[in-house]
Amino acid sequence: MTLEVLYFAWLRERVGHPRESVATDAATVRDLVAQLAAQSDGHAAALDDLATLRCAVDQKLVDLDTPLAGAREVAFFPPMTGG
Amino acid sequence: MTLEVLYFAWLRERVGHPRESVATDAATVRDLVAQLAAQSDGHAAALDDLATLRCAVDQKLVDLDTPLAGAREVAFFPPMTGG
Amino acid sequence: MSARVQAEPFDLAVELRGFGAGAGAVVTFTGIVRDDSGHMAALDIEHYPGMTERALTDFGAAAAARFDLSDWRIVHRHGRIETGGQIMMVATAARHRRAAFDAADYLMDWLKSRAPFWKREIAQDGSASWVEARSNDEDALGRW
Amino acid sequence: MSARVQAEPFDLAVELRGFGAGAGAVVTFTGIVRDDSGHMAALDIEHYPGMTERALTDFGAAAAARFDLSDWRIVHRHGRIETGGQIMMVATAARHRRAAFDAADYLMDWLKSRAPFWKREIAQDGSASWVEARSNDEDALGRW
Repeated sequence: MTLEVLYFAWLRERVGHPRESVATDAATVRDLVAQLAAQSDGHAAALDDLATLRCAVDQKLVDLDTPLAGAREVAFFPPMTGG
Repeated sequence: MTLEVLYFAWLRERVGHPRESVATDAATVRDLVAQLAAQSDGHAAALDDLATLRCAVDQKLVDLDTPLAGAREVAFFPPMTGG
Repeated sequence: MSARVQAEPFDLAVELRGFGAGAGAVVTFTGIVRDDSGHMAALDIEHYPGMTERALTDFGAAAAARFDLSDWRIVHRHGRIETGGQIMMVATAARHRRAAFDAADYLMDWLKSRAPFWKREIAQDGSASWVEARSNDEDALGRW
Repeated sequence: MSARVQAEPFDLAVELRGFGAGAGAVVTFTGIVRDDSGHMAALDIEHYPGMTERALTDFGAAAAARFDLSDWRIVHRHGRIETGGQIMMVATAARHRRAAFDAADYLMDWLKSRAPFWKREIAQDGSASWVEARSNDEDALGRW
């Protein structure tokens, strides 16, 4: 499948761009993270710390073990600081 | 001494007027209440329930055992319902 | 940092003009005349002129000290207020959210049972009855 | 009952026009850019268009159900906001004071750590640094 992958805040800065289309067979978000981290040093730096990594699948917050079946858009970002 | 005594809300209605000057030798608020309650049926009805009676001496909330020495203005009223 | 008692309506926007400059958090509470029975026309609020202003100013100063407020304001109306009309407001400004929220809550608890106001409900047929104090308003002060 | 994300400033008075008709209690919270260091010029707030609106609407609906709100509003800005400028506001309307206070507090806890906004502090010398999430923001959700 092909996913639209988005990055925000300092993850975006480390990756170097805000979005990319990714062809993947990843079963879960965690699998996708591993695939992306191997793509470049910037990706590796962005996705380094799984404890603070936050993720949304199709604009809903999920944890790393969420299956990707049927997903179209996956976003990665640091802990949120709104309000 | 002569005190200015004020009544509010339904105490005022029962007494029949909002204020009066009272000559008294009462040592405490409680003594004053006893003197006032003997003044008329309206006063008695107004000052009947000591548990719900609220009092201010010189515009500060006090309890019934507060001494009246030096006081000028004493107010009686039911529990407050502001806000 | 001010408290006012007035018969006139107030405008929250005007009260907040320039309010809390330099703060990080501003909380406001506005109390509105609510018709629970379906038969109420208005509230009539009696107060103790002189003592009221003093009490509100004391509450504000106590809240400012306790919660390190950079600003506070209390406006409370008296007299007749129709259903839907504003009764009172408090505004608090602090560096942080928690302090602003807690200070507003604290002021409301004090206003409810220590400020010399007495509400009377005026029904649509013109009959009037004094609002009874609720024991949990008194209990609420124990929180602080 | 609405949530908005916008770059433009908002006006609390305009947001509250007609807000909470029929309620007894209205609480507002306004967050303001605060310069703690003495060197900050502005905040720059990034967000996740699409998801942000959805998240805020979900929070509002959850608060309305949980606290029986008669009205609620959330406005959150993104982009550059100078020191002293307003970041966001929530307003809640309920029959009773406790519900209006708690709902505003609840919405703020959710906004702080579950809405996709990221703040960057812009210093007076032009340097920028991302604001770190505080662990107690996360812990705060455990209250509800």
